[in-house]
Amino acid sequence: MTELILQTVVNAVYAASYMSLIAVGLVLIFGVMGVINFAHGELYMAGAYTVVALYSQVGVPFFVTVVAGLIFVGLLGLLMEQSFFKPLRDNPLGGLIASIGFLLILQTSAVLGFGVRMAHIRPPTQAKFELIEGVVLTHQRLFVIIAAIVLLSLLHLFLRKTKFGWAMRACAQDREAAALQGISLSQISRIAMFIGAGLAGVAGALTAPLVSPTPYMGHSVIVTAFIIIIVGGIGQLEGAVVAAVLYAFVHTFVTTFYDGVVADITGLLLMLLVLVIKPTGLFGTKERA
Amino acid sequence: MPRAKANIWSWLLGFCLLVGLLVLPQVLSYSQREIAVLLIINVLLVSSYRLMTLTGEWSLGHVVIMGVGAYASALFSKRLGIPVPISMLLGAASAGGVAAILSFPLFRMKGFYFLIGSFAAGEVIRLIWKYFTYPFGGPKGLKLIPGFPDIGSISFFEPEIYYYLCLFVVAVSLFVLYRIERSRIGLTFHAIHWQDKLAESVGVDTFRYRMLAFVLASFFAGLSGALYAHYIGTINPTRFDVEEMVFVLIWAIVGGTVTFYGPIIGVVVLTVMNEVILRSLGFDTARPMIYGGILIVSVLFLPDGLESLIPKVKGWFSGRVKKTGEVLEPEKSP
Amino acid sequence: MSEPVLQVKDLSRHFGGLIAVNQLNFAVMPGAIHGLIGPNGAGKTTTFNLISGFYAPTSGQVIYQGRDVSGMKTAKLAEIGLIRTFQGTTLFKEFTVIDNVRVGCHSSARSGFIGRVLGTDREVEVHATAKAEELLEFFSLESMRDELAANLAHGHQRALGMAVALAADPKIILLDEPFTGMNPEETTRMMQLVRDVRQRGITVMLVEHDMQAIMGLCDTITVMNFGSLLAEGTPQEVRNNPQVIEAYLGSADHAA
Amino acid sequence: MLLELRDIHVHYNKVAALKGVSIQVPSDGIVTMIGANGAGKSTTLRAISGLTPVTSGEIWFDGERIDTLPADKVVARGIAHVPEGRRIFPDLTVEENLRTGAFLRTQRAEVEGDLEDVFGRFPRLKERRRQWAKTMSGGEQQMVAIGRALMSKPRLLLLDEPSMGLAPVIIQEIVRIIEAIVKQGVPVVLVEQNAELALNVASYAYVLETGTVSLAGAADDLHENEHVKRAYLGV
Repeated sequence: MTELILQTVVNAVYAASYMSLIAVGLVLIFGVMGVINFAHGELYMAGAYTVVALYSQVGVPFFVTVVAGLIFVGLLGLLMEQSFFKPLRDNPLGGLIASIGFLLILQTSAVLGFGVRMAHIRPPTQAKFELIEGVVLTHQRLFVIIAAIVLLSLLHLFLRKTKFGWAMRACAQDREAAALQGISLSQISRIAMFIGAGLAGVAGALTAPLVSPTPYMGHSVIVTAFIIIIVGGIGQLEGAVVAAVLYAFVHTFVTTFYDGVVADITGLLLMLLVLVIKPTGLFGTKERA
Repeated sequence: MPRAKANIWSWLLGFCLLVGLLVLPQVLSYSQREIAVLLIINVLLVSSYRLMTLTGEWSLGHVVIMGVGAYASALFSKRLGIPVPISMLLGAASAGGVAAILSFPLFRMKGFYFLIGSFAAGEVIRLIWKYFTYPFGGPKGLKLIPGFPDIGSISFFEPEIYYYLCLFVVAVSLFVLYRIERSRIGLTFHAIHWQDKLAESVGVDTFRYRMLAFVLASFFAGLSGALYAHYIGTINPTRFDVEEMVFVLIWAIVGGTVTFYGPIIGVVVLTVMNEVILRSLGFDTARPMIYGGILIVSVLFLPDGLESLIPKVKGWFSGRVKKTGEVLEPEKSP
Repeated sequence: MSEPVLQVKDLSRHFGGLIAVNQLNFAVMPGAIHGLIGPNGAGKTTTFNLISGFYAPTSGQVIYQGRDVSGMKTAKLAEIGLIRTFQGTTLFKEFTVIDNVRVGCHSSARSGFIGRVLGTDREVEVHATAKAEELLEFFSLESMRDELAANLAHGHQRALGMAVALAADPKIILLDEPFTGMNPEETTRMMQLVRDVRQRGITVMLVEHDMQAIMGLCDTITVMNFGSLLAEGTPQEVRNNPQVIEAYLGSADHAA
Repeated sequence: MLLELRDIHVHYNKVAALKGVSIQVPSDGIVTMIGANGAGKSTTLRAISGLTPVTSGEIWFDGERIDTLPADKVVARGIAHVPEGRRIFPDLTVEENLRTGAFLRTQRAEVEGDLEDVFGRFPRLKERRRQWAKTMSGGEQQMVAIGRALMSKPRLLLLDEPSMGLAPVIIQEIVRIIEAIVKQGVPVVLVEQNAELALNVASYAYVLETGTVSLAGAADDLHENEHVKRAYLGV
């Protein structure tokens, strides 16, 4: 029993890692641009299919494909920004709806390019640590955990220590006042979109060997991400990480000891509860939207 | 344009439309008739969605609410043996009832939060269908749902006959929806949308009216679900998932939601395009992509929907278009 | 002396650590035009929002016609005759002028749902429309009956805002900065409208930033500063009160 | 003239907010705009800094037409705008707030020097440089807003209602700071509700009424003007 609990903890830490990467990207995009990117789950999916295309099919080294995933999906984010988020800047509902359109385009592209069936990817390494008797952490999962810690720390430093970081936070808090400091919202939006999408791409690429990608995998991801950003307080990066950990533990434990569907319902009810009690999220302080 | 003349024209147009709709099944093939039935059901679905949007709230749970009507009606007839026409009404009422209950948590939220909240509530309902094999049939859903009973020798199993049944039900529903909007209730919905604080200041209980809009919209969405369930005979949780919701959104956005007829134009034009043009070209798998492209393009370049083109078309027919083009005004009460 | 129609007792409202309104007391007499003024940030608007049900008080009471209505919702207050207006030109801009006022008739134009759908509410609606038309005439807006409210001139929009409020049958009407952004002529016209409203037997309370604009209009003026009551009295008393002069002009003395 | 507005019209939706405002600002001293709430004072400043698009008219700054530039480009030309309600970034520290003001500047050493300069001007901000800006008092927030504007090394400073909601003693302090800034060669456009204060510190003044300039003249003359006295000075 102890082993099972410890193993579940390890699994939860892994789940929290990739969920944080996805949710933080979504929060960053919402914070700076004020728009909900409904296609965020499909950006994750695009990251996973980068690995399918380059690593499984062509044989490019795995970590090169992960970097390629970051860049490719980051560029997809830039494409979204330039083609519809920017023209629809004063129309957040329009931006959201356009992102639903983009979701369908990405999904169909994956179907056309790779078929609807699950793509099984041979992990680059089968090695694993046996933490204690019966509690296992595969290297592949460890990569995800390390990547999350490193990337989120870098993002934190970027936001707290650099000029563009302050500018990004300033835009998130008061766009007009930011413009009065000479900060170009378009420029900052491009940066936010690249980073936000890129983080989803990395998460997709790193987890691809562990989850067997399908063109429709984005759906459950976006639901998860919504739960996390609402519970974390929309627009709150630190809140998103805390909420990702909270949600990952609840979901993993309920799945392990009870049932996956019940775990999903629990998560959604948690989110509804937060919305009812405090419509700005548990850790949120500001009124938004 | 003189008023009397305009009236004659609109009566004439209405008459032609009615005759066209009645004759339609006769000129369609069997499979086209099936599509026509679904189209009519979708007209009710998207029109009920518009009623919801009158108060300014956009829901992402409307298709799930349709599913509540479908599941409830199917269960009432299949498990309890209630006659199908009655269980259809009970199904619609159940959808309204679920909406009434959901109003309490959901209308604490507004705008974007309502959107997400309605999405979450819908997902919870869908997962409940998925989880409980009894009575909902789990992921496989419900099969062998009783069909609409024969009346004498008239068999509603035939798409042609079911088409007329749907046409009748949907026409009556649209009339009721139209009357609601043209009455003070509609005026109050619009008022809440544009200035809810001002509406409150003259005594409008905005919560009650938002709830009323949600319940009414859900009743008719539930009715469309019931019509669907007893026609197709099988339903499952996936049929009512967010992808389907996206289609309702596309119909409404592409058609426009300012006028009563906007969403109807949207669903008719896109369905005809989908079935006639795309299917004949054989773009089967690529269709969602084309829909996605249409959605983005219409949000960018036709933000007021197809309905915004109607006054221009009217202008051509009346001979002259004013230089500035006619301004589309929101629906007003008489 | 009759009972006050509206009274606040020890009214306070805190926002986090900030005390926006502090132990405020005043009473509005029936048939009066009562002004509530004070410099920017004095807590007037918060007081206004407390009375009209937008916020609940942290402590203290709002008493309307002898009944404690603290924290009651705006819509409920409107039903019992306490109607507020808004700063600026808050209107249903997408509606016609007449429809704006028809929405204002909400409380008096009652009918059941079935009646609405079947059209048996016609009598009620004819009545509401007649009432709305009478109000448009009262505010000299009848020629703009079918214009969109958005297309009206600023002064007419203000008048329409008052017409919407009057349609809701107020016993007391709270006007939120009615003179903001008006030039001297418009101000004069608006002052006459406010007097006309009082002639209809409606008590008027108005919140203003500008002390001058309401000096000639009010019977009683309550002055607030930093969330508390500073002075109360007739315009003449308030004008000559040294504390009031200090609050309004004090900064200038230092700056000079 | 450093800044010139020629017949500026601004509309919000269909409603006219400015109906032909013409204003001139010389390269030294304080020019003030006074007027009632909603007369168009803030809109004029927003039009200058590019936050609100102008419907017609021209704005010239130091020989260049700027009315078509977006806000971030106007700042680059040297106009700093302290907006109504201060609009500091609540979830940035005091120091981060100040540094965003220097966003466009590339000379690191100079920026550090100016930061010390601002801290010298506002010693209270130095003590609280690591504090979240939202935890500061109203007067301190005003200082953050002014300091942030100074960090861009402006050639013209636009101040919108710096006295709003502040106690008289704090207003006094803010006024001293504004006067010091002007003395160091940065001209100021001051929008004020408090006409007495504005006319006392300014050299030239414009009175705005319902979107137009109804009066203009030397501040001292306007101070003695009967209409101004009656309408704005409460005499």
